[in-house]
Amino acid sequence: MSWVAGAFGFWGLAWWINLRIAASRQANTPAARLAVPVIFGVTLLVLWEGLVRGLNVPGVILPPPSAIAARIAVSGPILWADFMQTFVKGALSGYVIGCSAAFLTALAVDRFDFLRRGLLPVGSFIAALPIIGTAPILVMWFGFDWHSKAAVVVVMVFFPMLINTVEGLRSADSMSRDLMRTYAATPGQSLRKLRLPAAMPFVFNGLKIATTLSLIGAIVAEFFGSPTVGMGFRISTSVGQLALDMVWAEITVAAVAGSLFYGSIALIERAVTFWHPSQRAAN
Amino acid sequence: ADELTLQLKWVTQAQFAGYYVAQDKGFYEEADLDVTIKPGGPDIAPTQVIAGGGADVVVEWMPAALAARERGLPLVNIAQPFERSGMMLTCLAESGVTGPEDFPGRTLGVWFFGNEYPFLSWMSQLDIPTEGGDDGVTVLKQGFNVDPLLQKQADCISTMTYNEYWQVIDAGITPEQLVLFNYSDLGVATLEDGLYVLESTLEEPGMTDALTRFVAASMKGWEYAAANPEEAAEIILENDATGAQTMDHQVRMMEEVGKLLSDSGALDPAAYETTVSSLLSGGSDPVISKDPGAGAWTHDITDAALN
Amino acid sequence: MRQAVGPVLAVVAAILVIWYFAAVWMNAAWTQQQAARAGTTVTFSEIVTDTMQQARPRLPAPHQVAVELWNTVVMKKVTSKRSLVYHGWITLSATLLGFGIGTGLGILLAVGIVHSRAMDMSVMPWAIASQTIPILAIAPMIIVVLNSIGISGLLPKAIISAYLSFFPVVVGMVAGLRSPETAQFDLLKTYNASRAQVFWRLRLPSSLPYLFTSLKIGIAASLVGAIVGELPTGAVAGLGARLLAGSYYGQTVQIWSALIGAAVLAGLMVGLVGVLQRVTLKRMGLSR
Amino acid sequence: MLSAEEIEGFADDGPEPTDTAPRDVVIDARDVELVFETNDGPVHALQDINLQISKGDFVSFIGPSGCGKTTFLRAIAALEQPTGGTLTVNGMSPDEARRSRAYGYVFQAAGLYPWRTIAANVKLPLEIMGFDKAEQDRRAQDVLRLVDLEGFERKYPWQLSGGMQQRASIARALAFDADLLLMDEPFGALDEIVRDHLNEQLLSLWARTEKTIGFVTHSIPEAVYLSTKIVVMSPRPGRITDVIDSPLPRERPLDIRDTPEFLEVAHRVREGLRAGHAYDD
Amino acid sequence: MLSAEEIEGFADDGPEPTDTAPRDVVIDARDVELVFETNDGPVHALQDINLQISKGDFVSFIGPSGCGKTTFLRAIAALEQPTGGTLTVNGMSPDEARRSRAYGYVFQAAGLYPWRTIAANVKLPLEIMGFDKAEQDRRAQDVLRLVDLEGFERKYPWQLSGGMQQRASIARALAFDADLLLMDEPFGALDEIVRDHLNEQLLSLWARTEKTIGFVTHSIPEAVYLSTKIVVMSPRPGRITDVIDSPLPRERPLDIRDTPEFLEVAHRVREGLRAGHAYDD
Ligand SMILES: Nc1ncnc2c1ncn2[C@@H]1O[C@H](COP(=O)(O)OP(=O)(O)OP(=O)(O)O)[C@@H](O)[C@H]1O
Ligand SMILES: Nc1ncnc2c1ncn2[C@@H]1O[C@H](COP(=O)(O)OP(=O)(O)OP(=O)(O)O)[C@@H](O)[C@H]1O
Ligand SMILES: Cc1ncc(C[n+]2csc(CCO)c2C)c(N)n1
Ligand SMILES: [Mg+2]
Ligand SMILES: [Mg+2]
Repeated sequence: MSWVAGAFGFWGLAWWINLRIAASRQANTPAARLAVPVIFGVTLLVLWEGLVRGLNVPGVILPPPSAIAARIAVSGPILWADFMQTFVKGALSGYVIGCSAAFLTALAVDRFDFLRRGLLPVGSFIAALPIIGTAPILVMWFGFDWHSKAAVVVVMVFFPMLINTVEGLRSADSMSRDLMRTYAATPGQSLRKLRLPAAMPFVFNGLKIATTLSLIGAIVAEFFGSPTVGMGFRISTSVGQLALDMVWAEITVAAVAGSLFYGSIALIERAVTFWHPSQRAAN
Repeated sequence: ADELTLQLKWVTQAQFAGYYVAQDKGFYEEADLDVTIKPGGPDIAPTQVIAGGGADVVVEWMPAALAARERGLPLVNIAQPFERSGMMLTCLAESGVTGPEDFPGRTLGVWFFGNEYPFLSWMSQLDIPTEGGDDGVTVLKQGFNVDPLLQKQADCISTMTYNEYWQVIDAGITPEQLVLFNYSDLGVATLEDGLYVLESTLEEPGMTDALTRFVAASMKGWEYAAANPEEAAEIILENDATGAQTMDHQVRMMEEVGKLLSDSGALDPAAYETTVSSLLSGGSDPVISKDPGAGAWTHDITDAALN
Repeated sequence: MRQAVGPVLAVVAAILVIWYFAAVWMNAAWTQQQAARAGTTVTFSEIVTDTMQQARPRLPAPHQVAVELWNTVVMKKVTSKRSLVYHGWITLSATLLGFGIGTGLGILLAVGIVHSRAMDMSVMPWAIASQTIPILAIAPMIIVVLNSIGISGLLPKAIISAYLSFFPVVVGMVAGLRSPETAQFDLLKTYNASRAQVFWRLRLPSSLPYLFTSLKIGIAASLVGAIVGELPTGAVAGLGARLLAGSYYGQTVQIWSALIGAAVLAGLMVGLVGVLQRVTLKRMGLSR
Repeated sequence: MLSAEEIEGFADDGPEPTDTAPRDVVIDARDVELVFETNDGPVHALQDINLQISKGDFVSFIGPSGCGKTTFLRAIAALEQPTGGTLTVNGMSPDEARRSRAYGYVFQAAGLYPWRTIAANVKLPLEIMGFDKAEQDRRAQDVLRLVDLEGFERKYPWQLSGGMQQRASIARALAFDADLLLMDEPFGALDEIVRDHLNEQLLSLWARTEKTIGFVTHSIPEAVYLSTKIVVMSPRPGRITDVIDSPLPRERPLDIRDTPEFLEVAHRVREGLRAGHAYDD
Repeated sequence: MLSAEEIEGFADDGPEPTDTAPRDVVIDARDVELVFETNDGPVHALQDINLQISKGDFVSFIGPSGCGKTTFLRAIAALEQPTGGTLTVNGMSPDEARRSRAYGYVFQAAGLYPWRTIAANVKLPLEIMGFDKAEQDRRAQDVLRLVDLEGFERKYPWQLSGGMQQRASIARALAFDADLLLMDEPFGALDEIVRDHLNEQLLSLWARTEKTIGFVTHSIPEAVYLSTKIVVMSPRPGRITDVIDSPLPRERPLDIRDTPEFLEVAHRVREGLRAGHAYDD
């Protein structure tokens, strides 16, 4: 029980510290921006460790963070190979292809009203193609290696990106559009100079959501057939062996990679949409 | 009545007919049992379910069960209705594979999720590396179906005698066009579809008695199912909530499963030893590192059930 | 609505044409292999005919899927296990519950993040991390844990569905709730409006365009989540179970009809959100 | 009151305008009507608008708020579609004229793009019309100097005061040499001195380039000082109540505002304006 | 030129203001300084601002565009934080004053919420301050009548002309009875007649209620007509160059604008303004 009590005590303390940091003058410094989530995360880990130990949860249900850390420490090469296979080859290429395809489709949809009315409803169909249905088919079509994983990712990220871009391209206010009309700007010009910049906050919403989707997609697709390397392969195989520490080691890698991926997109967003009220004031 | 929950290893199909028949025919009820049967699936590890308290008894393959045991989940085999393994490696003859000597350089489909050990120990016996290359084999983690063979993505794939093999046949490939490697014949087979419980369950008062009645009723179900494949298949169809199974396929599966069944349901210690030694030698990354010990199985239940 | 019919039909028609060509192209290999195994040769027209009617095609022809859909949607009683409507309904109920929980949670989190710096700085990174956890990997654990505390049935599926749908809502709503201009905040500041008042009177109305976009993505994600959630619950019923059974037995046509079923379901729900969006924005005078 | 022949194009619901348009008519409005449909019933923003504007005219529109000045300017620029009557610009439909890039427009609100710096905002039309880089820089610098915004090139719109934003938007419209300038209260947020300064600049630009200018203002002196023609409007429905041709010479020093002619015109405009208003207290 | 004792709180870089503040000081600025940090270096929006405003004063701020009028008003309203000096409102910090709902603010841009009808926009502060429904309706109706927007209650902001939007935003600020009214060019987009009308209304409101009013305008006559105190500012950095206490009586008919006192004050303001400008042409 002392483990549990200790964990909750730590939680309270950490929360208090975070509140103090967030309210302090240094809240906007890089150090604080890093410290707060780290403290929060450490809290979660301590809580996890405490509960698992305190409540005697069997390691085959949920291993404690310490066991996971130990596993990560000894499995570097395996984790790295899996990461390269799944994230770099599968998720990243699928992300790039899927987001660009959706973006280009959105441009076409935005340009031709006919497509907007015809393609958009059909596009929302693609949104719901569940990975469980698409993955076996795409593995059959594109083989067991990362190509089929990239294809799954393409299908998964397409819709969020499409709908956000389409919505964004329509978000410019009417006066800004009128201005373009008075210049008799061509559709291409008004796209480049007005609608694209105005769409950026939405586009980045899509890009951010797609980061995590791409990772989930690439991993889960490996459940449906893969070479003997990859994060999804390792996870499903390890579950079969009840090697839950390995499962969570892979999940940890996925979480770290996903957060960094998301973070880098968010950084680009800050640079590109610096003018948007949501970025201008840290409100 | 005593309540028991049984977690299957896979979806509702004739592979588990004995339990469904015992349920449907009232054998459990007669034994004063109230049994809940939970279908499994590709994403369900019965060992995990039993660890989480979601089931009292699980149908599991021995490699997975022993691996779990070594990781601290004390599973005990209380009965082994399947005395033979049904797993095979199935190759297209046109690929040119005629025997193990042709494997180097080939692509082979293997089931993982705890089912890869027979294959791995066979390969280590043959001294063929599984990391690809010219003198090794390229291993694919095979999905649920036989498409890799039909689409020629693999030269050989894993099949069960009672299921996937027939899917290949149904797809239009004739038996002559196939080359089969049956793990049982190769002597590397591991035991499949045994009944496992936690040690703590055996220690609960009255539980041994309930499990005894359960095993006895289940074996009665198996006997009935093997004798009446048509009726067993019908019962399976009734219990299949997906509505995807077909009568023909299930009747045939029942017939094939019948060939694998043991009469008593008692674990054959010799087969157990074969399995354990095969697992201990399993290539570079053995499934289990030490003998699981005597506690890994018991004849108490089956002995009692036979009386 | 009405003027959308023509374009949609045109797009669908185009897709069908491409689909037919693709079916011939992708299935021809099997036809030829079978002919080779039988030691015969096939003419082009024989290939075309055969590719239209294979039992396990790489890509089923549209009419094969249509027939399967007709058989499983129209010809079966909706209470039958073989009816796609029955399975669709099972999935839909988990989807709706999951969507409710997911959007509710997503909006709450977004509200928290926008209002509390501590939450913004600490929760957001972990919400992101949570989404990088492959759902299919932890779904069984969720189910097992919930099971051990006596929760089973609809709720576990709905929870997995919610897990997938809350994130797009959080991301969209955080951006939306922060989208008002500084000047619009300043106005309320001069009234010394409380945070609640700022929320109801400014942040929420301004976030609506973002909200609806998020909802569209969220409801599609919920559906995917509900289907994913069907696997570790034993995949006994629902579109996910159909998909799985189809893929397990290599019944491509059944997979495709379940896929189309899911897609139509999603299309309808996204369309519904779209209607809701138009009605709301119109009532708020925001649609011009 | 001025004599009758000085009233051109004036229309109440009285006589039709002459069918033979005078020399070089740039804008020709005949019975133009514009009704907005709203949730709350139709709004008659313009009714029976008859007006001819010739090349080189400087026309001011003045009238109570809500009388349709902006709407009329927008209709000329093809940003609104009249619901009745005919409106031509350079003999073409407004939309054709728009597509031939016939005008520069200064909106009532500045409407700068927040993701562009001030200089980039001013260069926007130049980029669109395909001016080369060096020319863009030169012109942007020129017009920014004209509106006294040197040194603010690299600021973003939200870093500027209201009046500075308005000046930036004027600079943007002046940057390319449109023959027809439509300006909707361009100097509303400026102080008297800057305003006088910009008035002079605008007049000299106009005199130099023979542009046609449509100009909405609320300042009677400004209207009289700048215009060759003053159109007085009244609201509900928006219509023209008076068209005054200025007797002032084209050459106008600032102190022309103290001459009797000036004051007389101003007086007439004020009377017209007052007539359009509800309260006489 | 007015005599020296009429100049109160005037500060260039000369004498310090008297430390003993006069009766009932509402706003007390001492050495206020405000610097914006931008991508392009710091902008000195306000420097050495010393000013006392007493209860019941009507203070106009006038100065070239970009001289910091808006910034100063925003600082008083606690919308900007001075980077130097002290600023108190009713003896409190601006933020405390804001929290006690001490002011009504009319922004330079109308800033109506597009999803609310005009009436709902006007009721916004009333809702927030918890007035009951009937009272909200009554007040909204009153102030909308005051700014001549009856009949537009159910329209949306974008269905209104620029001037109408501005009047709606004035109505919104008047709807609740703040003791301190801060108005940033409220009448910029209005024609002379409406403007005169609203000037009168504002004066009578002020006289009736003893409000303290801070008022930014670009119109010299307007500033002189309305104010008890005129603050002239000049830019780069923004500072006060002159503070003029009006010799005009509190009771002011419109034709006071033709009196010599009026013209003299106007002249002094104009001189002050001109001095702050770069060009003398
Ligand atoms: N988009 C619209 N929808 C409905 N009504 C509109 C719309 N735009 C303008 N109106 C109405 O048309 C009338 C004329 O508006 P307009 O903007 O032309 O006035 P204005 O003369 O420019 O006034 P101001 O001097 O205040 O800018 C007003 O009554 C206004 O309410
Ligand atoms: N958010 C900001 N960031 C950077 N600089 C700013 C910001 N707001 C205002 N400024 C600068 O501060 C100075 C004063 O601006 P302010 O808006 O107070 O002027 P103003 O007197 O109200 O002018 P106007 O009459 O044109 O409205 C200007 O030079 C402006 O560029
Ligand atoms: C993901 C996954 N892949 C393969 C199997 C192997 N397996 C065990 S029982 C069974 C049924 C045979 O018809 C099969 C295929 C599994 N359990 N899980
Ligand atoms: Mg206007
Ligand atoms: Mg200002």
